[in-house]
Amino acid sequence: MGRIGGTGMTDLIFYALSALAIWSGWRVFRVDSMIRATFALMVSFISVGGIAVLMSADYIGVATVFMMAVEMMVMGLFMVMFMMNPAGLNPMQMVHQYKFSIGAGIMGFVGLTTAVLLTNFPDNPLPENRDTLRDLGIELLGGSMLIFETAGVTLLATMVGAVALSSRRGRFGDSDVGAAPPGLHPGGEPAGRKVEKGGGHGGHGGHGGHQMMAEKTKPNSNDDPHEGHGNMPEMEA
Amino acid sequence: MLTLAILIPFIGAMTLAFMPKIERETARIIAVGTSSLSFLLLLVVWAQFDTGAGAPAFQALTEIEWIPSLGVAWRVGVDGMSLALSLMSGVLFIACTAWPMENPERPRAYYAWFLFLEAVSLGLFLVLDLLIFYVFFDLSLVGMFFLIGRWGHEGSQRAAFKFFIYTLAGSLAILLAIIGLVLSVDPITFDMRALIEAQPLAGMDLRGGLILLGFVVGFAIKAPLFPVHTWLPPAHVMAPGPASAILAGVLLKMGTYGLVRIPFQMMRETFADYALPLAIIALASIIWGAVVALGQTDMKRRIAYTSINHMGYTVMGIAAAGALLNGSEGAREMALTGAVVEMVAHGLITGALFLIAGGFWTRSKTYELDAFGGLANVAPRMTVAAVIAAFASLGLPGLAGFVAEVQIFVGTFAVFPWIAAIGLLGILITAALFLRLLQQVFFGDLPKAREGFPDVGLREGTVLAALLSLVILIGVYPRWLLDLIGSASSAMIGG
Amino acid sequence: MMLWLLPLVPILAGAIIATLGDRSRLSLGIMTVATLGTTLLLALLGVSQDWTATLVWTDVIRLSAAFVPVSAAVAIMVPTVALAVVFHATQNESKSGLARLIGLMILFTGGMELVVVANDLLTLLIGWELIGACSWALISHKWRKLDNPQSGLYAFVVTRTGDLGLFAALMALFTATGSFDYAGIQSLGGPLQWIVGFGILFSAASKAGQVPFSPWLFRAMAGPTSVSALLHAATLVAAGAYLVARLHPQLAEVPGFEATAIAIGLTTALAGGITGILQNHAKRLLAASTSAQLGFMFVAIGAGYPSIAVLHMIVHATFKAPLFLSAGIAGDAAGTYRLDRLRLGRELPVVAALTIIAIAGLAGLVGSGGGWSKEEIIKASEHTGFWLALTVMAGGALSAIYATRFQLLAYGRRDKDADSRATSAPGWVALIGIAALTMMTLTLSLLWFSPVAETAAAALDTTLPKGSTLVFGLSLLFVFTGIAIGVYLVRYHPALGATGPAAIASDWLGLPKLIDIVLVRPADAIAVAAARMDDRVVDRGIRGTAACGDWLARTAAKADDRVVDRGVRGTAVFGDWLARVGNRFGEAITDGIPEASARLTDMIGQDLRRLQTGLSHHYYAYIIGGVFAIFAILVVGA
Amino acid sequence: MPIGDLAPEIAIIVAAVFALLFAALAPRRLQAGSAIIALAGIAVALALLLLQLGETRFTFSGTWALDGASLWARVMILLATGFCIMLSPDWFRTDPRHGEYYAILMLAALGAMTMAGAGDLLQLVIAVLLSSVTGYTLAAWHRDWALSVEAGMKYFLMGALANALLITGIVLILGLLGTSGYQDIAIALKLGKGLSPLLFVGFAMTITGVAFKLGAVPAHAWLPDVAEGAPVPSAAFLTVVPKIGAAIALARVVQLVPPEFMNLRELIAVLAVTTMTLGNLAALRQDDLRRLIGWSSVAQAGYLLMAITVLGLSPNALTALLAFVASYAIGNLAAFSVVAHLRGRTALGDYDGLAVRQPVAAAALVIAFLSLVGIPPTVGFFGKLTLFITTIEGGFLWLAVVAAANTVVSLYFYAHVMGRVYFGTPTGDVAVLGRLSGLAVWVAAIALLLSVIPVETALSVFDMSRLLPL
Amino acid sequence: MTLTAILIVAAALFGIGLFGALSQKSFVMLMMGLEMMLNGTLLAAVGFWAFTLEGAPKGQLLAVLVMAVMAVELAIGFALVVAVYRKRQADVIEGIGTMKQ
Repeated sequence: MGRIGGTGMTDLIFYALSALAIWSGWRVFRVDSMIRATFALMVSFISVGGIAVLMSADYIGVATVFMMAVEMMVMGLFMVMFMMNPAGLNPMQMVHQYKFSIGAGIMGFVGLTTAVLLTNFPDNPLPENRDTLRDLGIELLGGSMLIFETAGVTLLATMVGAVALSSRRGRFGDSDVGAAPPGLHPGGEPAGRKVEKGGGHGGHGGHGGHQMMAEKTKPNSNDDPHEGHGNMPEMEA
Repeated sequence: MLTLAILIPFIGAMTLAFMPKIERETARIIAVGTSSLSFLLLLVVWAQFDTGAGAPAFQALTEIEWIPSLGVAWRVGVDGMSLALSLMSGVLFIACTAWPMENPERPRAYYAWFLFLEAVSLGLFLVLDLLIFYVFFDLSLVGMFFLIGRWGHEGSQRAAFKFFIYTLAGSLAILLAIIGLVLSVDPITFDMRALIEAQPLAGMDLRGGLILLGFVVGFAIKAPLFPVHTWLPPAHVMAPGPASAILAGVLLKMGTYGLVRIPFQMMRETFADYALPLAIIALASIIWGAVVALGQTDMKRRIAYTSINHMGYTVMGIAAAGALLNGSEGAREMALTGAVVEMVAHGLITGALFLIAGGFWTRSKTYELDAFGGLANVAPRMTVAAVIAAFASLGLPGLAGFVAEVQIFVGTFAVFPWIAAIGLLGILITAALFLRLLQQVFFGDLPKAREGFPDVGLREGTVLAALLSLVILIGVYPRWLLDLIGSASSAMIGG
Repeated sequence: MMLWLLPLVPILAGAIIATLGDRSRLSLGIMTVATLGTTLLLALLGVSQDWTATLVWTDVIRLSAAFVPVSAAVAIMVPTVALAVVFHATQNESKSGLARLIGLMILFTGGMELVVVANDLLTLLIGWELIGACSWALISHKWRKLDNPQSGLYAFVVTRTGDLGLFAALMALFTATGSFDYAGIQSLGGPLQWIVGFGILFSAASKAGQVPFSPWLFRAMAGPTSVSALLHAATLVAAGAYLVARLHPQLAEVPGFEATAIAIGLTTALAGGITGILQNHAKRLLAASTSAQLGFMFVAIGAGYPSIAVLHMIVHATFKAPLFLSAGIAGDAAGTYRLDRLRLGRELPVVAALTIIAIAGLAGLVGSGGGWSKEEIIKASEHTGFWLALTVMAGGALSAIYATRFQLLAYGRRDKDADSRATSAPGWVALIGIAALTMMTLTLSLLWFSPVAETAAAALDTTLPKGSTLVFGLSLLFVFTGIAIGVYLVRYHPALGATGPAAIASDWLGLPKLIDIVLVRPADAIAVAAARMDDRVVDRGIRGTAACGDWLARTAAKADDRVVDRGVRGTAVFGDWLARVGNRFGEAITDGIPEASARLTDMIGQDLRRLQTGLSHHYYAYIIGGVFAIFAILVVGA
Repeated sequence: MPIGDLAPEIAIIVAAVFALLFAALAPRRLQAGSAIIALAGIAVALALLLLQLGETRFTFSGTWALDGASLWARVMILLATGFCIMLSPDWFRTDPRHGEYYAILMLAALGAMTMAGAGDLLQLVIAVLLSSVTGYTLAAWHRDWALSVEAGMKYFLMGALANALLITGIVLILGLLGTSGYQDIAIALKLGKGLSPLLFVGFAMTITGVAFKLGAVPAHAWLPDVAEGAPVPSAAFLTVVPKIGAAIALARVVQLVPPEFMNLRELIAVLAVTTMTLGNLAALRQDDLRRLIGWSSVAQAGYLLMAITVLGLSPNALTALLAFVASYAIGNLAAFSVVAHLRGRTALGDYDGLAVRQPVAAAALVIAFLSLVGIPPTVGFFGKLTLFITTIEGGFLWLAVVAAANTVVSLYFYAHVMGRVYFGTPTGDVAVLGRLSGLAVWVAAIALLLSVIPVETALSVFDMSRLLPL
Repeated sequence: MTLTAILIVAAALFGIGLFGALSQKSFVMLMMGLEMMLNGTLLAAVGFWAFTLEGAPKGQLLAVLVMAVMAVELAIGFALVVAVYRKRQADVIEGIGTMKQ
């Protein structure tokens, strides 16, 4: 197994990184503060990046680390900008359908693990002296050029879209002005249901009761999830 | 020629729909005119129709390619059965458009829908392509849906919905069955003549049975037969009189016509296997329709239920004709002829009855039998018309219904004696219920509220007289009709 | 083809006259004479030329008409009698709707002619049902009173029930032979033959008012008197007997046919006779007598002498029609049909005289046409068995009783101290019809001359039965006994009939008490009788007979009224109930299935819609659940 | 690199970029000019597409499939997009920035086109991503309208999870089969390689991911929300165009799997039944027209899956798929065009007696609904007809029966709307949007009726189409 | 370090992410859950690349695509979060439950 295989050291690092990735991943949803959650996620990503490097996917590993670092920064920024309680000053209960989620998570894990264990994988390991980075370059501009190009277009679209959705001011003044459907009668209100303002702030008063009633049955069954939510935010308002 | 007969009312409908400036009278004149024109064309076809023994089954053929990859084409042509039915429809449409509107709103659209329905109905009887048959079958639902919903009485929407949804369920069953049928020929074709020729399902038990089931369910809903008839009474009660007349007179026939044309003709063996159950269903309809009709207190509902009874006779005749019993060709042919005559006769008779009932609504906004009495005092002409129509409906000799029923019963007896024998009860009950209806409405004391009840006017009178004289003509000297229909039924039984 | 004219002329003319609207009596009379006269001429012409006709409907369905001797005779009789009756109607019936009445009566005659000339079952059925429908219209003639249409309905439904037999016969005949011709009936065998035979008999019995269908005849009295006259004499009722007579050659082979015919006829003759005796309603008495007389005809047919039956029918027509007409005149004059209130001999002497001629026939007196044909029937039945002849004689005696009663009560003279009633005797025009009919009856008395009778028999292509003198003597004895009893009854028990089952009158109460005394407390009666032995013996004998008869009649009437009538009514009620239940529950169920499935769909739809909570995490749950489910399906399939 | 094979797509990109630039430079009142650019781009792309007629091959190293299916799907996508563009200028008249809308719309169309043409799982992922990202934007375009942002957000949330699942699934498939090109996968599966629980997981996730684009169960929940909340032109677009691409994409994936290999077809059949039933039942009592159309388009996705079910079992499955997709697209677009023309009127109560006030719009709506039910002679009938034929031919009679029963259910709510439109009593006037949207209504209604005439042509060209990999 | 081990770790990460995506109210936290799922996917992709694909470049491309998906979704997601927050002052799932049924 080339560079990866054989040595106990690699294994050790792998297990350590794996443990770190999983633990920090778990912490993401257990900490009180979003900032901490962000950092935990970052740690998890970096661990995965490390594992990738271990597997001689240097480029991918490094890219992961960098990209995720940047991403997490952005995310942290958002926390500060918008979110209530960014620093975790107040303990908060920000989960719903908790038991179902736990169940689904465990089921997902167990199921995937079982599937993995039951599967005979083809054994075509990475050749010893493969220039993986060069491979990638050739692939991107060769066989998979179209995919790469489409990805480029996608990024363009993402940028345009993100700007269109989030810019505060544009060339014609406040971007929000006029960004609404035509009124049902000229100059009137648009058709459609009306929204109660000020709905749904997660931080308010800790809606501890938001946990979904444990969904014992399959979620697609007829059992009515609605009832679990006797007090939806907009209903209060 | 036939294409034109279909097209003319359609063009009339479009004219009415898209010309905003047309007044009510003009609209009616256009409607009557186009229906008459189309009827004239059918008469010409009839004049040229050869009923001789060696004549081809389908005549006046036209075929225009449409979707060759599916084997679909605009194919029109007539045999005796379809010609008779389309002629009857033509007459009834002229009558119904000439009849005064019951709810005088939006006359342009009203007559446009009538002409549309006429085009569709004639088309259904005249086409020889299963797909286009289905197209017209569905369109008839649409047309009737709007007529009932828009010009019907208070609360008619619900009835219209029920009618639409119920019968669409039936038509989808037919669609599936049609697909099953055409898929069993190679290459796929919707040509009725080719399918009749091919008898594609001979010897296929389960598949044939399923396809037959689809057809029977679909046509039974449309006909309608017990126990899938419950859409009919509300639809009739809520519909304006002329629409009821069309519904009962023409649209119900689509069910029985389809039953003959498709399963009966195209899958003879399978049909024969299931002829007895079908006859039993028909018998149930006969008895049930009559018995329930007797229990009605609403005039239109009562007439509506007799339709179920009469369609029961028709289907009984068809079932008997379809049983491939050896040695009874004569009887089976007679049963089939009777069934088709019943379609024609019922169309004219029930058409007249519903028009009369519609007249009651126009005059007094109710159908409750108890609300009337002694009308013979003030409306003798209406009484006469109602009496003739009622007697025709209960199968009195000398009137059209008898010619049909006697043939059905005689023919059926040879095949299913017990069913025919029990079915006779229907005749008796119908007699009682119609006489009681007459008695309740026309005889006895005239209630105060009805003292100003106007008799039928000139226009109504002419329409009724025309319909009823046809009924009498068929009853007394039906040879011209029987020749026409017999040419078809002998071909169907013999070939 | 010409033969079609025979039914067609009156049918068309009748239809036209019916729609003409009000016309004067004179013009209606002229029209009637013209129309029915033409019909009669056509009938004569047709018979003499032996016309036939066919009308092709299809290759297999041909309507055909032809004469056989029996039908020829009836074909002539019908318009003749009808002419007189209808003419009478034009002059005597109330003005309102008279044209319609006359038209329908003429139409009715035409329908009857169709029945008569029919040469196949289908044609027959057409005429058969047509006269049924006409009878409905005629009985309902005075439709403003709801009773009348109800009676019409009753009559029509009962007779149509009978028609089902004809339908069945028709179906069976065609199934067996592939045609409707009468000729085919002979070739039948097995159950189909049975169906044809009994179907026809059933049908005929219902029209002829035989037990158990008799009650409709009473209800039919709701129509105007002329209608009753026509109905009973020449058309509807007679059609029943005619049919069996006409088809006797074909049906005689059917096992049990003749015996059944005799049984029906005999039962009806006796029950009808007794009912007639007990009736206090003039028209109903006559109606019951019609049943009884037709019963005789059935017996004759059953005995194998259809021609005799036809002869009796003709004779019966000629005397029954004037009787009804006369009853109508009397009823009009007295304002009631209660026999015990009539006694119009003084006021209506001419009518009384005419009636006496007719009544002689009903009573079966020697010398009257009715008497002759009744004797022939007795002779005919003697061939089957003496007991039968005896029973028929008894029936004859009953006829004599009620005939006497009718005559004496209706046209007897009242006590001088009774109030004189202001009745105007009808003018001579009004009596032409009845007089003509009476003349016919008189003419038919000629049948007692054997050459005439032989000629008639020859015309009917038959020979007269030979009877023993003993039987003839006995029969005479019976008749005279009957008359005597009748006279006695009238004299001593004028109100006897008032206890008839259908009548409701105050003096009813007397007779039940009497019966009570006679039947329940015989000891008392014997004790009283000790003083005046003679008188009492006779008295008691007669009373006893009367009581017996009364009891029998009551039983019969009860059977008729309660059992049969209730049976019919019960069936109707049951049908009604079934209809209502069917309407309410059956329809609820049949409709409930689609409706309920619609509602269920709707409910599921509502529930499913609530799955769309608007909350994305639920949607997430659906997706994840979906992945699990899809995986599961894939695994299961692998 | 055979750039020519991508000519239509490039034309679209160029048009999108030009539209974007124009929007950035043009003054406010000329913003609608972008629409003209976009339409021009579509016209050019259509012309270029027709040059590809008859091609059946992979290009770009197997990542791009040029075949009849993708060709006609792309034609439909472009026509539908063009139609949505017709609705837009009037709708966005108040929005100063709507020039950019057309750029996004073009890119979204491109996303759908690349879905239809994807010949490689990776290409499929990125195509779905492109389509999704632009879709979110289109749905949330009315930033100042609460429902629109809610719709966009929900769409995004669903999409993010679905895409995560999709790519995970693809990772698994790729990992187990060693290739992502369809040709190679087909060969590998034919040889029975990699058959393992993990592969099932991979397929399960992939199908869920595509089902999201299709609006099928289990990832259907966004559709009614988008139909209700998104700007009507976007709603029209999003309920139609991505589905066209996704249908072809899913068809390709299903085609990869030999019928005897796993019961993928039965699975699709189950999804079809669930989807159509759910959609129809949920629409039953809907009192908001846009939402009703949304649910109905969930149901239509179920019908669409019928054709995919019998792919490879019936020779006409692809024809039926294309025919049905086309008929559905026309019907749905027509319905939305009416809604747009009526200024987004959506409460069913507001449609009472529409026939009196706006006869043309009412007629168009009714025809559209009749077409969606499948009542002849609208084009929807032929869609359903071919669908039923092919389903029965493919041996899935029960599926056809269920679908027929579903059609009956669907008639209930469609007829309910028709009833209101024609039998109701009108209240107040009905304002309309503008001439262009009125024209769109006319176009749609006429298309619904007249497309009956070229049915034969359509069916025969669809018949000649092939779906790669063969 | 075997493929199985890697995949199990990936499964664990995926499971945790799934839990997060299902259970978190806040949009941002929910997105973190999604990221976590993709994190697992990324690991699996690299694992496959290294152990079963002979280091075929497609594997790396796949990993890149996973990252692209992450980045793109995140970017547009944040834009939407901003838009929603601005219009509706909502930052949790429960805040956008207007459209239902």
